Amino acid sequence: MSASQTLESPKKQYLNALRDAIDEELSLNPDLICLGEDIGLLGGAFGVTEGLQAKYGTDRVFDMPISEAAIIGTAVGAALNGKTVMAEMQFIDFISCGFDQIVNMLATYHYRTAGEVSMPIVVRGPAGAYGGGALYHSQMNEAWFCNAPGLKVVCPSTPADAKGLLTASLRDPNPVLFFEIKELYRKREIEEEIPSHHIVRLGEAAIRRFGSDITLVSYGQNVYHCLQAADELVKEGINAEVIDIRTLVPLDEDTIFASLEKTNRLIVVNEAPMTCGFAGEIIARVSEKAFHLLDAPPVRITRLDTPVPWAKPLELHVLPSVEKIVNLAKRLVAF
Amino acid sequence: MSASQTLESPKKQYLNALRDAIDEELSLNPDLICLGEDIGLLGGAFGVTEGLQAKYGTDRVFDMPISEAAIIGTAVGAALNGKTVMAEMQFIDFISCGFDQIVNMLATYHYRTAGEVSMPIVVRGPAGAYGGGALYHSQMNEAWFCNAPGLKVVCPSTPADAKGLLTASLRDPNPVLFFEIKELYRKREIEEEIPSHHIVRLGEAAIRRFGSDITLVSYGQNVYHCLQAADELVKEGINAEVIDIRTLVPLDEDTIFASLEKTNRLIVVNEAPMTCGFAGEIIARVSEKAFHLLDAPPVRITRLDTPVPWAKPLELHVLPSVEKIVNLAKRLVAF
Amino acid sequence: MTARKSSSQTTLENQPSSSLPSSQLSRADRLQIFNQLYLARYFDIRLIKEKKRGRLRGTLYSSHNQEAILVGSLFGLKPTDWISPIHRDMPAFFLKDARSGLENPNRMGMSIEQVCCQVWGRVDSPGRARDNWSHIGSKEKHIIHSTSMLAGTIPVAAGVMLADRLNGGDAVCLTYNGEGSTAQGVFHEAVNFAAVRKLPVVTIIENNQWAYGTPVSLECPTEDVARRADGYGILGLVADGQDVFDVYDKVMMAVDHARSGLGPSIVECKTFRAYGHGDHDDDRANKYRPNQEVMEGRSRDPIAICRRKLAALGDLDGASETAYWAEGKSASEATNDDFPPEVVEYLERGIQFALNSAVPDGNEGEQWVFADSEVSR
Amino acid sequence: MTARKSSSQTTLENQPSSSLPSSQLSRADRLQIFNQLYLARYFDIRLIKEKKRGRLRGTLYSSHNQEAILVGSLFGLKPTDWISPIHRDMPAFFLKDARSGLENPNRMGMSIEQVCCQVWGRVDSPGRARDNWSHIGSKEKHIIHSTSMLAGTIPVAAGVMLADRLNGGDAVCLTYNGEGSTAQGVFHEAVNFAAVRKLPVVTIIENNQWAYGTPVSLECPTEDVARRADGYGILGLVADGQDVFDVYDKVMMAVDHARSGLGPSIVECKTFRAYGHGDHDDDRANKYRPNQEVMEGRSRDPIAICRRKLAALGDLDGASETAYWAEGKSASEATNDDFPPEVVEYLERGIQFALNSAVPDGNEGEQWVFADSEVSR
Ligand SMILES: Cc1ncc(C[n+]2csc(CCOP(=O)(O)OP(=O)(O)O)c2C)c(N)n1
Ligand SMILES: Cc1ncc(C[n+]2csc(CCOP(=O)(O)OP(=O)(O)O)c2C)c(N)n1
Ligand SMILES: [Mg+2]
Ligand SMILES: [Mg+2]
Repeated sequence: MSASQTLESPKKQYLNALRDAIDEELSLNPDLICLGEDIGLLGGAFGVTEGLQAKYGTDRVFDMPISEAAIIGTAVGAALNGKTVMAEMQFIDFISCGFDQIVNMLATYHYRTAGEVSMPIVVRGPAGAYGGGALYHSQMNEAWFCNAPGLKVVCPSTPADAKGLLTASLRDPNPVLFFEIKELYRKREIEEEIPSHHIVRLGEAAIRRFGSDITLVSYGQNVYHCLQAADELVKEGINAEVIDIRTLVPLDEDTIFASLEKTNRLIVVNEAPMTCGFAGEIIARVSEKAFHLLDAPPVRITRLDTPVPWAKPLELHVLPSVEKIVNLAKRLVAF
Repeated sequence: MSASQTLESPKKQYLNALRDAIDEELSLNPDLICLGEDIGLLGGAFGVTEGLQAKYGTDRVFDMPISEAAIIGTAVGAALNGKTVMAEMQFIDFISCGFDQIVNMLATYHYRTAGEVSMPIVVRGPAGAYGGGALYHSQMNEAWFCNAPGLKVVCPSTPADAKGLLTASLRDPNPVLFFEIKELYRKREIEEEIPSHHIVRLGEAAIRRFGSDITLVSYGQNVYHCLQAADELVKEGINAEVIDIRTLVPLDEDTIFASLEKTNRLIVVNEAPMTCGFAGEIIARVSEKAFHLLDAPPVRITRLDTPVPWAKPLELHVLPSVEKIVNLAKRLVAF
Repeated sequence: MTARKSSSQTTLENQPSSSLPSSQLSRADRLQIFNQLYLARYFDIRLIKEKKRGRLRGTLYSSHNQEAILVGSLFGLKPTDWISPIHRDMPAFFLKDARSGLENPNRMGMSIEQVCCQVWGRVDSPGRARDNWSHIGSKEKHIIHSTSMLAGTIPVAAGVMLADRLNGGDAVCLTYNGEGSTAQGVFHEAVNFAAVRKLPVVTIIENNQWAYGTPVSLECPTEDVARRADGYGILGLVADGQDVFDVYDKVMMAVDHARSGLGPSIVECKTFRAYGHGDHDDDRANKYRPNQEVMEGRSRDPIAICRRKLAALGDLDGASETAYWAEGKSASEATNDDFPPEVVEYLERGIQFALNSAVPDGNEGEQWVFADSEVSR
Repeated sequence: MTARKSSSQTTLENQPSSSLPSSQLSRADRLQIFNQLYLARYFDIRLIKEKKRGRLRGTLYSSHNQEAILVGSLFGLKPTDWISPIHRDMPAFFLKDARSGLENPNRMGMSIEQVCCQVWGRVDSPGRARDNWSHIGSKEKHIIHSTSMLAGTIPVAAGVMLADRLNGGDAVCLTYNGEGSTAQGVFHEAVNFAAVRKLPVVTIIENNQWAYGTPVSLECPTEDVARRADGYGILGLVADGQDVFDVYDKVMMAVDHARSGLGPSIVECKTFRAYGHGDHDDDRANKYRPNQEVMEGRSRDPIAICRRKLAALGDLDGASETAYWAEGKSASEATNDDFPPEVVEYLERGIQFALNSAVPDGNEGEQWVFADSEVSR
């Protein structure tokens, strides 16, 4: 689209879309700095920041010691002193090591200063299972942060959203936890052209497929499971609507409710552990606020309440699958 | 009841009930050790372990540096080498500083060793708001741990349950996060006699009041808000059933469903932030599994999605109250 | 256990030296320092009295006997320097940049009115009474807002300094921590990072021998907590925390070191906690701390030490030397007459302002969870 | 950047001394050590080949060039001692207590079959392939199970040792960590606690100059990472990680120190990472690490150094001295002929066992979240 892309394929992978967003913001916002483990010289474990240190210098893009708490705390301090910060977690799993700084220091800063200090910080990192990453390289731990008021929580499923949501996040005055799906980073099938200066506002869901019989709500890579399930369901004469919420906090409830006006049936799919996960939150909101729209129990398909095990059969066993969605949808429509 | 209590009032405060449980287990289980900040010489910030170091020695009950991660990690190591461990968090709020060790090291140990190693560890600490403790001495952060498979989560609301559940927790081979309600520690109105060797099995709810018009489900100090609301509602001719779940993980769903068979109406009350909190989890389970029992939307009253602010009017504004419960119950019964 | 002596610990009391930063202080400076000690002590004593009188709620973490650390460390800062106080440092909020004039509205510190509104939980507190006690700060005045989580602001200080240097500034940041707090993991992560990047962060350790009910020997394996600096190859100094001029000297050395690009440092100030951990702990503290230790620990009152020093230098004339006598008196013993009237008046004004300030309206409880995204660039 | 030399670093290569622990080793011991180096090297090289051949999935974190650290540190342990290896320490699982005989089913280490089943993700892995790579352990064999979170097992090691002493034991525990991992907060919390309680925890730092793509200079402010020990007033030693006997000596000093109740220690072993961080990083590593540095870093092969030492001591006769020659060869260059046949056979057996072991059944995925409460006392 833009001049800088003439030599490349106009289609972007999810990972490159993320890099473009950071690159563009670095060029537009002189106050933006990027910090994390191995993000400078190496360009990040997955290469999201590749080339950015060379382009913007070690003052703008730099490596931190393996100190997640100090990474977050440093970001907070820099923001307190006028910076916008992108902080990378090498894997989102390691955010647990900086947990206190996120939930108690960062999330609450604006609140406890009665608005004196805002925290334009994006904490981003690769998340999600299905890749054989085992217990500590597969987590979707977004629910913890949804239960820590003051954080926005975002999870893109497409390259365009990766670009657009990261751009919006980097411009948001609030802390944003940005969950990237590493299994999508280089997925060829989802490459797409992205208009330059593309922004996707936080808090707006996307309808990925229109349907009238049942609503499948999801985010991240489970969106693709839902889309595949919808394809299967067509063969059974069932027309599923697929909603990608994209932003968890704040949640676009209206798009979900509007869909339920048509379908009156809801399945929520996500790959986090069930109990107190975000799938349950959606079920709860719908049950509370749109009970009258439901003709059948609203249900969820999540990871079982287990860690993500390593060996493939184990991993697949505990995670949502197209098959599980199809089966449940059929039962639900027959309800 | 027992000889050792002849000189004291036969009634026990919540805090003393906790101490009795630990004391009894220390005397029965030679492998039990207790560690935490200021739990030895001082006997704990609130006095839960008062006298226990003098009685059992510094090998059994000892002070740790202000290092929550090391407290949990040390407990894990001791359990790996044959000990049962009670680890105190001075306030449950500080558990965030040891978060990784809890969710990634402790919670998963049995799972990742395919049952080779069990972790008989109770992590307990004072929790809850309503006391003017502000952001960092008021938290109910149980939801984080409910979304970390492998942890049992317990929250007693009465002295007898404090004793009985803590005893059961200290005998459980699994890690238990034990949320104590500090506002109940010395509350005179709830003192009660407790039979010696009293045990309350984990995973069993208690019906605190029988009723037929609406079910109020809660735990911790919100149980008392529900009971007071029930008293108010009687004046309006509404008979509320009040269920105290006591254990969050594993949850006694049957008692809730059985109540809904009668009442067909549900309000869940807890003081944690709404989004991804345990109130939503109960709503989701009920909606999924007992949809047919509901005559009205299942609803929750939680803390607003805010931290717990300090000044009294602020704190009360964001927390559940008797008034909020009464008003919602009236609307729900009229639904 | 009393404040431990260490070989590297020198007290100015006996060895004045013209090469030390404090030798550059004027008589006016020294008298101001003396006055600030009174200010800090009076603040503490008055709050305890207000609490006893039932006019105040919430826990008090007394800085009694530890005032020299605050006064001595803050006195030599530039207005634009940053600080990060914790629970035992309430006077730091109004003592910061006090040299620019306590009444000067532009000085880079909080007014006593603001601090009192915070203590009393009023809406005119800088944090609108949303969090308690010392959990306030000011971006404008360069004071970092803390949480309760001990040592948690040290990485924030590092980030503030990192940004300051990127912005072309020359500020330093003092962070205050109890000796017990140095056991926190985040202490290590932050000091390590600051050392790697040579960030101008000076970590002041108020070693008052106790962390709540735990003696320092169970918190730290070395005799001097300052030795933690050796693990990072950074400057680690020990000051006599009872001697305001020794604190001033050691902190100024560390500050100069930091400002000139040589990196972070740790300055341990040996002192002794006068009362319980908080006022709720006073009675229990009497049980877990031997009386003898408490007597010894409180025997070197920082006001008395400062007075002797000033007297020796001829700063005080006969009358002013003995006009006020707060030293050695605990909150219950001291009266307003033991303090200079301007000190009493200053705080009085703050308290009256606070008492006239409103309690925040409940609705504010749901405000400011998020900043408004629309107003952002 | 090559393995840095430090003043406190002595290499046995040039200065044999009869007062050192290694001087007590018999010729048989030394030959066994030599053999174990081959074993570790072959394990690594073979796995790389298997991966290239497509028979193996998952990331490999090579211990090539770092084998002397594992062999030298483990050789002198008592069978009942504990260890806590991390990602780059795979051979530690089968080298632990290898002195009791690799074939001895009662030895306090894992069998090669178990280790291979883990590498291949088979159900006969000690963890039934529930977590990957080095995240296995054994309560029975005294090997702590790690998570991915770096430095996270050090407090666990402290707890194991605490319990050991309460149980009347005399074990020590070695924990292994990369130099980058020492920046983690939990490292500090655990070492501090161990130092306060004088727990017999020896923290071995494998300083291979790089933490993934970040050089040690951005992770640690001091020249020697061992200096972190000074912050705790504990023993901090630097060993030449390429010299198995220097590692043995330094670790045995630390182990004796620990066992005799003198407390924890840090033993930094200077080495150099041969390849990329993991095998996925090999290509990129060639870009971020100057070739010159890699050449230098790999120039001191631990097998070669050991061979020279043994030759000097007359342990090797002419034929056996040169029969096998693995040193200096990378995985793609080395062949089975470069290794003693018993080494090749040993691993071959493990691999065959693994290939014949089943992949776990999916249903196991939902098992063992909780232990059965009813079976508890
Ligand atoms: C992370 C964390 N853990 C525990 C506490 C509870 N706590 C508050 S103050 C305190 C003792 C602090 O001792 P020290 O650092 O020596 O400071 P002092 O109170 O003596 O000035 C403790 C344990 C806390 N605030 N934060
Ligand atoms: C807490 C945590 N943060 C980040 C990572 C990701 N990570 C894995 S290995 C590694 C580098 C480790 O370097 P070092 O400790 O020097 O060990 P080496 O790999 O060089 O042996 C990083 C950053 C992790 N595993 N754990
Ligand atoms: Mg202290
Ligand atoms: Mg390394």
